[in-house]
Amino acid sequence: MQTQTATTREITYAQAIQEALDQAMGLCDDVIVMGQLVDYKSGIFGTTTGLVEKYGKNRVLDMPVAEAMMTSAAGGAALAGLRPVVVHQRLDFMLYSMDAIVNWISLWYFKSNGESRMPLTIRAITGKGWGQGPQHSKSFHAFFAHIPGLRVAMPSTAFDAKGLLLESILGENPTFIIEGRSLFSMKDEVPEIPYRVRFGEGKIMKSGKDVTLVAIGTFVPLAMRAAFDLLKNGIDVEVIDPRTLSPFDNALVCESVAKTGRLVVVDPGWNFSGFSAEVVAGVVEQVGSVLKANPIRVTLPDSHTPMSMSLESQYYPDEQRLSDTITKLMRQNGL
Amino acid sequence: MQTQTATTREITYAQAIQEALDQAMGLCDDVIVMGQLVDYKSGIFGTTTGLVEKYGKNRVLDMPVAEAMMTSAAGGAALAGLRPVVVHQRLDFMLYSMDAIVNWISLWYFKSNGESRMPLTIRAITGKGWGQGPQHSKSFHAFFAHIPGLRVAMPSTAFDAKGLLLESILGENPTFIIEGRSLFSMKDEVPEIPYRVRFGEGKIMKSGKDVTLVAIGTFVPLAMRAAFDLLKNGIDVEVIDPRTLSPFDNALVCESVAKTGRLVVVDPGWNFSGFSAEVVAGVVEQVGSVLKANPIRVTLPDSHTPMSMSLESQYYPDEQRLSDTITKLMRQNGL
Amino acid sequence: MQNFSSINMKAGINTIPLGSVPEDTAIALYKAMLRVRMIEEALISEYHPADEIRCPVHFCLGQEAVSAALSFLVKDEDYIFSHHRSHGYYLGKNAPLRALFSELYGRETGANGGKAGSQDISYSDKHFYSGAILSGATSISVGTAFALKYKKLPYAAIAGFGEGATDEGVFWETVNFAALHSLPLLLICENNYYATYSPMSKRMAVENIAQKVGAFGGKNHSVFGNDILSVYMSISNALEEIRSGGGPVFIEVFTYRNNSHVGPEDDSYIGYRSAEEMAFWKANDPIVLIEEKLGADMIARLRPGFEHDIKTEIDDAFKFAKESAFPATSDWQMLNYHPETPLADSLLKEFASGNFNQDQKDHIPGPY
Amino acid sequence: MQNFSSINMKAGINTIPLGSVPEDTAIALYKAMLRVRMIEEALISEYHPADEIRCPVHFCLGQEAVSAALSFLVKDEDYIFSHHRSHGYYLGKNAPLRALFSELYGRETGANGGKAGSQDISYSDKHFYSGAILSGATSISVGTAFALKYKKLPYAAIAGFGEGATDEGVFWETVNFAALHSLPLLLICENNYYATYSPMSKRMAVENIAQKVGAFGGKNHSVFGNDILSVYMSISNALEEIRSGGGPVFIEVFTYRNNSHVGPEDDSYIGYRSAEEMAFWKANDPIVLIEEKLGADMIARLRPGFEHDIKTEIDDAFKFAKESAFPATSDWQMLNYHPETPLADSLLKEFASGNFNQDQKDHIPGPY
Ligand SMILES: Cc1ncc(C[n+]2csc(CCOP(=O)(O)OP(=O)(O)O)c2C)c(N)n1
Ligand SMILES: Cc1ncc(C[n+]2csc(CCOP(=O)(O)OP(=O)(O)O)c2C)c(N)n1
Ligand SMILES: [Mg+2]
Ligand SMILES: [Mg+2]
Repeated sequence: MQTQTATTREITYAQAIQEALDQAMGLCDDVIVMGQLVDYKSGIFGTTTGLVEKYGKNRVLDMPVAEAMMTSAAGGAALAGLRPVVVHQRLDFMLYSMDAIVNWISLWYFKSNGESRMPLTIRAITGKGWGQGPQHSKSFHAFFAHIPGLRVAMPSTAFDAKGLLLESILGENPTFIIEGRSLFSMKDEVPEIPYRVRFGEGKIMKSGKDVTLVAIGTFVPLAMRAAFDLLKNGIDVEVIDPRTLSPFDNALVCESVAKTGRLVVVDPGWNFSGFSAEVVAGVVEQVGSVLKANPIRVTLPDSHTPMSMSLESQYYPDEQRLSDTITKLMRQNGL
Repeated sequence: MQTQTATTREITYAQAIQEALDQAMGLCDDVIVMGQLVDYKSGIFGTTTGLVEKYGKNRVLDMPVAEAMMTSAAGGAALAGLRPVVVHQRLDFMLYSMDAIVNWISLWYFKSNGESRMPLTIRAITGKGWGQGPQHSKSFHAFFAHIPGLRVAMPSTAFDAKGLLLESILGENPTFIIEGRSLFSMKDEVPEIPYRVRFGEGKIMKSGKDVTLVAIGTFVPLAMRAAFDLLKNGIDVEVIDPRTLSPFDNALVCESVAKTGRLVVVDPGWNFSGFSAEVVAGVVEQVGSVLKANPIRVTLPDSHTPMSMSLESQYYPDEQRLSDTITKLMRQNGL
Repeated sequence: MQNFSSINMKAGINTIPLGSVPEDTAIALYKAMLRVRMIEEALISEYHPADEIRCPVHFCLGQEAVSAALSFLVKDEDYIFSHHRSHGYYLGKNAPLRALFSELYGRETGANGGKAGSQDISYSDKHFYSGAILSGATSISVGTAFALKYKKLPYAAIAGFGEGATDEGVFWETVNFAALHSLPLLLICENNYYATYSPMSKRMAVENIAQKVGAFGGKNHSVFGNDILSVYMSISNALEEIRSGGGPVFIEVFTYRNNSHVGPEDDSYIGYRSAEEMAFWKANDPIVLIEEKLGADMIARLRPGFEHDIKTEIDDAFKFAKESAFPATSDWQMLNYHPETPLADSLLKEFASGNFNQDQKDHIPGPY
Repeated sequence: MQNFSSINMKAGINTIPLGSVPEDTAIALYKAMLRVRMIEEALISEYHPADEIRCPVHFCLGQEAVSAALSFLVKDEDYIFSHHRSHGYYLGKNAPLRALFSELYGRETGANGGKAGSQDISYSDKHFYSGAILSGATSISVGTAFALKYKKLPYAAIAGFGEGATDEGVFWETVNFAALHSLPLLLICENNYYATYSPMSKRMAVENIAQKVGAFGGKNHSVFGNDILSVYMSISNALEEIRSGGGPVFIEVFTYRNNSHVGPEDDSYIGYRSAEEMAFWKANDPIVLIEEKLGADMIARLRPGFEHDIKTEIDDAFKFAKESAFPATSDWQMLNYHPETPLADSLLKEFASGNFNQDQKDHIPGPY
């Protein structure tokens, strides 16, 4: 990777998304933004604010509450040369458009024998906290990653949020960006100019030698905190943020596990048949024989999301639970 | 399990399904069948033939081509005491009803705090062969199994098809039965009277000591043929058909792997983030340390389904590929 | 900004005279509206800064009429399915206030033990259900209506939703199916002109929901929704028709949400509604209008007592909620599945399966 | 069994006189219909017992008029989106016959290299696309129409589908959006009364699709679909209106499928259509009707030559298909993703990210 230096400043995850949209629209007239309420001051948690004033109603489209058609329409617009960005205030609302996504958009390129494509980006936000409840907090990254023809990103930092969104909008495949709402106010150093983060390139967020911790999306900050905590107890965790789930940087994870001999996956999705299973399976298929202990998944329980804050706090794993899990894992080998 | 003897005869998978529907409707007036064309002579590949003559138009409902509403309506009917069976000629058509399934039916029991429920059964058929193509051949068992609140069965034999369907219709949870169309003409010994196959109880289809082969749905016959073939070469494969994916009989698989030390999963779904990953992860979490070789997944490639027969024959794994995989696996340990 | 007058062009600001219903009914309706109003206002004032209600709440100030009317017209055996703006419908189904407040506070005594919150609350004993995904509960209601007809029960399924839900295609599948099978379904569309901040004109080519329903074969009426008497009569007639086997009825209720779309905060900084428009509707508030009809004297006589009763009830519900325990940790999986199978146990036998013969050909389908 | 006459009550068996179009146009339309007819018949007879066409095929005998009309009215830059019954639309977009046959035979020279087959075929060079999921392609077409308007191009998006597609809710979302934004979209609904075996009466409360479209704000026309001249004029007018910025038009074309729903076999054993009904439509077959208009003499003069030309073309296409190779094994993953990113390459820089500070508080949302 040839890298450069650039002027950066601290901005939030939400601002980084807004900046990516703004720059993509500035760079390319074919970029349009579609979604309910994208053209109001509140701007989808600040991520679309100011766009309509700059680019007009024809490029920043408030939509009927008709998610199925919206997604199909984005596909049709992409086919004819536009680069639509579809925004869902909650990922859950997207379920109305599953036919468009799975039966059409994901397989368009394939069934046209590579002669036609639909470069579009779907931004979907996963709610968390303040009693979002079961219809406002789901994340189906495991499913979207399962479907051939779709690319799936789950940026955990403002830097990645901007770079992956730009890469997606100006790329050539239908792409999902699953954004964790709990990350929206977190800050990071972000270059001012437009840049890319490539799909399929995971990132070692902290290197370490004792255990490989693959952390996804909203759980990356938590994983990092747990890792630095554990360092105080002499446990040196390597934290990997895959950044994109499809394609997935399995090589990076396998390399790390080959070094550490231990694998923990922390995934903000349900456990059973979830993405964490793929991470585990992808590793053991390749380098299972080097493992010093059985791999562990730390995930949401196999349950829908409860509203009550007392249940929410048990539902979402925290640093403590993660640290304890890793500590126990290390003790297994007598450390 | 207390078992009994009963009069059995050989009938096909399709006939077994038809018989289960007929008997469920006979046993309980609340059972209705909903689906496009369920009341015609052709009867969804024979599985609903004769029902309308016996139970009338009010219980065997031809439906508008409106899958979203159909599924929601089934939920509402179940809520008020009926036990609807929804039939989809292709699983792909069901994608229009994903909101109803995921945002409503799957979480109804949970969000009512267990006070209200929707006992309904969704039968979805996965096409295979004769150029079904990418919109008529998908199977999302990995996804449905991922969703809390749903039960998922993939019967591979006429016996299981009847028993699981009856268990589902007369049970109390929303359940998916994913049927492989390539199984419809296969015969099995099936008891005449109504019986149950419980969810969460896998079946050892052939016991063996060298390698555990977990085979799902349409790939069970293929797995069995490969297993008997390999026996000739001195490789003794244990074939497990989990029969239901949610709940999944992980204990049975782990026990088997504890014995054999080797795991192969053959799954008629896409590889990446698929159900086969869960089988592998579920095993290595528990008994990973006993493995003598890295586990292997044999699945569909990560691609949509091609139409051409020349591509179809490469797309779907066959006995030979499975046997070769297992032979190679055994050789790893010098066998 | 759309001209606000278009909001009620179709129904007009028509009200019907007091004499159309017995006086005590009018008074009872007034009190029921006042109750909803005071409950919502109390919740709004308790929301911040206490921050003990920790879930999204869509209040219904200005939209109390449907709730009040329903509370006198529904039977316990009827079903109500509500959208996210649920409190009015919950109270309209005569479900208990304590369980509502306790649910909002996330306590184990809540209607759903704290699992659901405001936008997903249900109360099964009263056949009340809700949910946040637009049109979702409405589409479910059509199946309940089917079951009621199938079981030959003289009850109705009732779905309450905003005009935004009619943007969803599945809504039209639902109208068609209800009409096709002549199901006992009452569809109440509270048209408050906005979906969140987006006015109808940005979402619909034609603002004629009732006519669309007509084209799909559904009976339909429009009514000025801030006149409680019109709303009451309209729902009363519709339910009578439905219970006597007349098939589904759609009522478009033109009304206005005085509060923000969601939460207790003021969302007027967004500038999606003009001050003029809001003032117009304040002047035509359903409680103001019925008070005008009942007359200042009667109101002066009745209101203090009503307020006292309601306040007492509200205070009790807050106390109950706040004193209730939070739910404890659980076996998560079991919260999602019903563990028993009584019917299957009683009807099905158990057998071991024989040996499947795998040496059979797979089925290759023909042209379809 | 429904009375078959209701099928064309709305349009009537109205035909327009020969003089409405130039004679050579009428003759060309006749030949185009004959071509579709002969192609479909040839495919049907080659299907069994050869069994080399191994995909589900929905033939369109009796429904040739729309195809023929389109083939003279579309521009290369227009887009056509078809449902499962795709051959007519494929030919209507003037895509090559060889690539169609080769696709059906699953060969690498097929329109999609054998990936798609009959119900998913596309031909990008001609902007022709199809797919089997009802209403899916139609909903996509509305976005293409949006793009055409956005780019200020004088072209149309055209979606062809059966009346069954209007059962799907997303269809109505699509009509609404097209009308709301006045998009250059032509919706052609070939109403052949049945979805597979199920007649409209079992699926729709009211059989008035065009009126429903009207209620949603869409311009709409109905036409007797077996009169090629009516169909031609109607599509011609609609496209003219659309190209001049008039917004979407919906045309309901009343017609009939003479063959089975799917495949070459006869599905009449199911008994879903009466012999009487089928006979009625045979007598009003679009080719029969235009032959009557052109007159026996002219037909006797023209038809042999036409048949010869078409047969030659068909024989060539069969030969081409059968002699083409089957596609070879592939890197499956790469068949599903476009590997290059030229635009991103030219516009985006590459940077290494710095160190993220994880010691920040997560965001807890407020009431929404
Ligand atoms: C499928 C879906 N899409 C989007 C949303 C987000 N949303 C919540 S409330 C709302 C507006 C609802 O408007 P309306 O139906 O008119 O009811 P009102 O809030 O006006 O009472 C929207 C779009 C949702 N809940 N469900
Ligand atoms: C979403 C969906 N549901 C069901 C089907 C199965 N199906 C294939 S063709 C067909 C009937 C289509 O009828 P219509 O749209 O009127 O077109 P026609 O076949 O009459 O030309 C159905 C229901 C499908 N393809 N897609
Ligand atoms: Mg509204
Ligand atoms: Mg049709």
